[in-house]
Amino acid sequence: MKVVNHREISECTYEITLQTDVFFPAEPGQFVHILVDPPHQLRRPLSLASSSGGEITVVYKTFGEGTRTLTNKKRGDTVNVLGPLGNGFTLPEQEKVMLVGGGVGVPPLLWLAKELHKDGKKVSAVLGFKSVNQVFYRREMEEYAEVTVVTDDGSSGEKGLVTKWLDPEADVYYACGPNPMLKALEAQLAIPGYNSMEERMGCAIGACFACTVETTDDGYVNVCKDGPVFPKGRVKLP
Amino acid sequence: MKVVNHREISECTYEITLQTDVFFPAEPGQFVHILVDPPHQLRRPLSLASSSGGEITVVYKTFGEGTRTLTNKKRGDTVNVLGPLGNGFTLPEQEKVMLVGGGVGVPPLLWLAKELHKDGKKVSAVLGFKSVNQVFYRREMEEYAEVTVVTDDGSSGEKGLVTKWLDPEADVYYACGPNPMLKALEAQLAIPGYNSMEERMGCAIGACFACTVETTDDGYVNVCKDGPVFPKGRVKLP
Amino acid sequence: MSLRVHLPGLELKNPVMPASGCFSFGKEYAQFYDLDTLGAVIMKAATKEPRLGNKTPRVAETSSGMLNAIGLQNPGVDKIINGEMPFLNGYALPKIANIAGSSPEEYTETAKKMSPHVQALELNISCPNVKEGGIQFGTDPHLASNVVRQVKKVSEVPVYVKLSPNVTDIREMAVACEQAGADGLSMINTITGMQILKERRRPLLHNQTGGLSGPAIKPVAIRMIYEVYPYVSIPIIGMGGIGSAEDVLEFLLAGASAVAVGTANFHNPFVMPEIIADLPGVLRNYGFSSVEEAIGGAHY
Amino acid sequence: MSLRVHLPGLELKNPVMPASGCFSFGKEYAQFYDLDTLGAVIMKAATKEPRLGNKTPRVAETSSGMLNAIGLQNPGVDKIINGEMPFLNGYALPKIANIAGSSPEEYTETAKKMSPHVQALELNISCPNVKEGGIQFGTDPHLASNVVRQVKKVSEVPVYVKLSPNVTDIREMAVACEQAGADGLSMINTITGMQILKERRRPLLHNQTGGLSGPAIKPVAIRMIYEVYPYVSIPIIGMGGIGSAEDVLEFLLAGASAVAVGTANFHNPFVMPEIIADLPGVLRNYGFSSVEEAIGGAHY
Ligand SMILES: Cc1cc2nc3c(=O)[nH]c(=O)nc-3n(C[C@H](O)[C@H](O)[C@H](O)COP(=O)(O)OP(=O)(O)OC[C@H]3O[C@@H](n4cnc5c(N)ncnc54)[C@H](O)[C@@H]3O)c2cc1C
Ligand SMILES: Cc1cc2nc3c(=O)[nH]c(=O)nc-3n(C[C@H](O)[C@H](O)[C@H](O)COP(=O)(O)OP(=O)(O)OC[C@H]3O[C@@H](n4cnc5c(N)ncnc54)[C@H](O)[C@@H]3O)c2cc1C
Ligand SMILES: Cc1cc2nc3c(=O)[nH]c(=O)nc-3n(C[C@H](O)[C@H](O)[C@H](O)COP(=O)(O)O)c2cc1C
Ligand SMILES: Cc1cc2nc3c(=O)[nH]c(=O)nc-3n(C[C@H](O)[C@H](O)[C@H](O)COP(=O)(O)O)c2cc1C
Ligand code: FES
Ligand code: FES
Repeated sequence: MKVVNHREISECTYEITLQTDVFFPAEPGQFVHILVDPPHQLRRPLSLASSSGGEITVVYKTFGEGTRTLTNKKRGDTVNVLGPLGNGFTLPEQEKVMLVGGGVGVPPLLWLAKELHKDGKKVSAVLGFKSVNQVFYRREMEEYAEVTVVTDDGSSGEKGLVTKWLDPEADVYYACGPNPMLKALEAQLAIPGYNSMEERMGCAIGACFACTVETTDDGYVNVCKDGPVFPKGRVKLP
Repeated sequence: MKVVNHREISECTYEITLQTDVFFPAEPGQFVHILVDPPHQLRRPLSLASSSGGEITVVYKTFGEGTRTLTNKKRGDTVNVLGPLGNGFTLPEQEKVMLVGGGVGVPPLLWLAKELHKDGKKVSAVLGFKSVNQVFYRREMEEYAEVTVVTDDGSSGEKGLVTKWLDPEADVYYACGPNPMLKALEAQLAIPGYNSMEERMGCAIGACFACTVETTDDGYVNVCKDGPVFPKGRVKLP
Repeated sequence: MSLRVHLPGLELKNPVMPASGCFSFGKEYAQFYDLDTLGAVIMKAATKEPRLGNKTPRVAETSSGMLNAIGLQNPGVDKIINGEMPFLNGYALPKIANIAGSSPEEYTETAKKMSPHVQALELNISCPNVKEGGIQFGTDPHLASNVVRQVKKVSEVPVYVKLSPNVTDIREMAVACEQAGADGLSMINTITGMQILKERRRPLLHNQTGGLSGPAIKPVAIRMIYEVYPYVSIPIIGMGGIGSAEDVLEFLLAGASAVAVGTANFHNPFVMPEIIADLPGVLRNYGFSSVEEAIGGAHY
Repeated sequence: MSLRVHLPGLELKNPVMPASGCFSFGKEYAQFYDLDTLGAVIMKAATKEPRLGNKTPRVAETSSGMLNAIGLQNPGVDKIINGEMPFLNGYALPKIANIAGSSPEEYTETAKKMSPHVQALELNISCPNVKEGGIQFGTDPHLASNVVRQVKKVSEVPVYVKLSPNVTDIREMAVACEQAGADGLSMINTITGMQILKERRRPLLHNQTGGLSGPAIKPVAIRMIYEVYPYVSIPIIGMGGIGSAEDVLEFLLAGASAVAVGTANFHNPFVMPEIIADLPGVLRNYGFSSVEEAIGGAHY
């Protein structure tokens, strides 16, 4: 896919927009598996931040060498993309929806917020970042949701962890972020919810069993195919 | 070094000009060792086709994967270059000089021709190519030398091998091309000469002994450091 | 240009098949292309009882390669036959079952159940990622001979033995397996490796070590096949880092009669049909008029 | 931030040195930087008599690696001492001599002559590229013990043994060498591999097989060092695919006390000074305050 736009939107966080050459029927919560240049052998799973009008957007953080290599792609270059993959978020029956995102967990929730907003839901969003330099998509999210920004050091918005600033009114939640955050939410919240999970992947289509996670009732499932979104309580968060 | 120019000058043959960021004191016959992108581990040795005014030019053929990767470099990209390496051509005492080049053996001889022309030598050049699509640097060479182009199939200039169209007047020769050509010239010509040799390289500075060639008198020497130019008869051509 | 290869139990229309464990039981890749494009399919390892496999992380990336420590996760031979194979049975292509176990009995039990449903067995005596059930058989010629002999007794179909590269003398292992009655060899399984997570100061994979695969190991696979070829008369299915039709030709020349593609599927899910489409042109470029003509070509 | 490491015979101001055979005797790289930047230097293999080595081609490129079959070309121990070492003696850095041979006697002869001139010997029992003189000692614990014991008798300096990864059980080899008196281990030498030249239908290297080195083999080196570390009390010099200070830290965590850099020098002649300059920052990033603190860190 051709790079349409590629920019740093906050410290070490990049937003890349690609032109889909083919029909690309995706929904919020799904991800793509992106090829990075040699000597990297494995693709990188990244959540879709949006898909519409023949373009997809992904937001990623430069974590290791593969994502650092990806930053070299310039407008007009091509990126090999596999997807859309995995399941999306199941849209709620409930009216008051809380989104909880940590860092690069925010982008898929932005897309979800947009859909929920369209459906007339009341959406609140608690977005956690390390510090003010890392904050992104605040303004974009405010179009669809009541936003609380939380930073570890209080340098922007509230101070502390997202779990301190949750919306007590919500009757369902959607969370995307590091496992400790997902775990803390499960423990703290009595309402139903959905977790979007991360695991290291090989194939990303369910064929290699790299990305297994244990369910509470039915052995192992694959994050890539049976997830990445799981209803709260379905899997044992590692 | 920054790419100043990069173009295909004949079938599968590219000319790349790079800006030397540092003082680059080179002479005809020397080569550079060029890094290609991962997963390629080894550099590629390529002869200098010229070096002047803070720019160097190299002409290469896409032989395998490394050189094919090199073709992706665009103007403004950087290429990691080690050099200048090896010895250069020893300039002749003799007056009538014949240059014999096969394919990508031509570029260093063009530079040599220029130097010889400056010195007022009488230069003839026999340039061998597979066929008319592969011919390059004919016109450039004609500025300094009496040129005979030879193609395997006669589609441009004379037909056959360069060894059929040598200059009987010459009293010294300089050859750059495949080993069978160098061997045939050694066997056929009674005059003194110089061969520029190729061998697979690791370090290109004399430290790994990858590129050894046997001398007729003194054991092994390294093409990268003791060559690539050897006086006729010094080494056993493989 | 004939791509056909005739091997014990297997009439292959082309020599390209997925490597065990990289293709599950076919369903996922069937979304990308018609599986009947392939020469055959080698299924994921089956064991007598279900296995949960190792904890995650199960994969890591290395330079031109990857490490995996899946640990033979599978639903057990019965569920594979009843739950997974019906899908594959909808295709005409030959099926090879990869079987593993912790004891000769486990191997024979699994082989007995599996062999009526497939065209060949691939005996996995080389899985480096489980405490029991694999590599100890693959690094000792006596243990290997014994398990091969026992499986041969119960199998209705030819038995290929998948060798481990983690040995001092691959030739000795290959010859021992042939003498014990193996009908073919698969070479190579992964090389044991490790990556350390510097942040945590411990091995990245939960299993600590994992099997190295991908282009990084291709030269080792080529060397081992080249070493073994002159010493055995049974055919070799070659694997280890294959990602192109040129790679396939290199394996054929080294002595492989067919090849399997593993890691490259993760890189490019279309890689096998692409290789099969490219193969005739590549063979022609190098002067061959069939796959069979190229087999062992570097030995003459 | 202290980069110092104290090893038998070697007081290293930093743990980075060139791997044997990739640096000749130092003269060439001295054009690029002051050799005294390095922790030590490991010289190219020396044998009793001069050796011509193998015919070319001697190197090939692989994905993230290279194959070499130099074949121990060297002018012989006497010429090395008289012709090559005077240049190195102009530097203050510790010198390690890599010695090889076809028989225990050849090893001891070379060791006897060499040891007065260096701070340590590295016994190369793992060169895969010569018919005689190397790898047979490195793949059999009894032969290895014997040659180590004999060299220890004649050497005036500590003896490090360079192990071959081409074995089923690296731990057994390591323990055998320690018991025979080795003062340290070097791990790993190259993995035997091959590339086939499709145009010619034969192995590309004149020697047919060659040793695989470079980033491709790093996971194997890390695994072997990690496996050996808890079983020996002598220090390990780690090598195999190192190209950055992050790689060095990974080797230290696995259990290496110092490291050697080979193939990466060909990629970037400045790589060793760059690594040494980066090392303090990398150690700090991962919470270490000295090199010695990181050694074996992944085991606790
Ligand atoms: C379904 C899914 C969606 C994701 N969405 C996003 C997103 O939108 N934005 C974003 O920045 N990150 C996202 N991640 C995490 C992202 O995949 C990793 O940060 C990235 O793969 C790291 O690659 P690297 O080259 O930077 O790191 P390296 O350390 O070089 O990667 C080495 C290997 O480990 C894998 N790996 C390392 N960390 C992770 C991780 N946390 N999850 C999965 N694989 C990992 C890599 O894919 C690669 O195979 C997602 C992960 C999953 C599973
Ligand atoms: C001193 C010297 C000067 C040279 N000058 C030129 C030149 O000006 N223009 C030009 O087109 N070619 C030149 N060559 C040959 C050029 O180096 C090879 O064509 C090139 O390295 C092939 O790389 P590849 O990636 O295309 O092939 P691959 O097959 O992918 O290369 C694999 C490995 O083999 C090496 N290799 C393959 N063929 C050769 C060869 N003929 N000589 C040396 N190494 C080889 C590569 O460097 C690499 O290490 C020269 C060679 C030498 C030794
Ligand atoms: C994720 C993964 C799972 C594997 N599972 C198995 C297995 O179940 N049985 C087996 O015999 N080999 C297994 N292998 C080894 C491959 O079949 C193959 O031998 C090896 O990966 C080398 O080929 P490649 O480099 O093309 O991947 C597995 C490899 C990978 C990468
Ligand atoms: C060109 C070359 C020559 C080598 N020569 C020797 C040698 O003479 N003695 C030796 O013990 N090891 C030799 N080796 C092995 C290296 O010292 C080292 O163990 C190996 O290459 C792994 O490290 P690397 O991946 O950093 O290259 C050689 C390696 C290469 C690439
Ligand atoms: S990544 Fe292969 S099964 Fe999920
Ligand atoms: S390439 Fe290393 S000595 Fe010539």
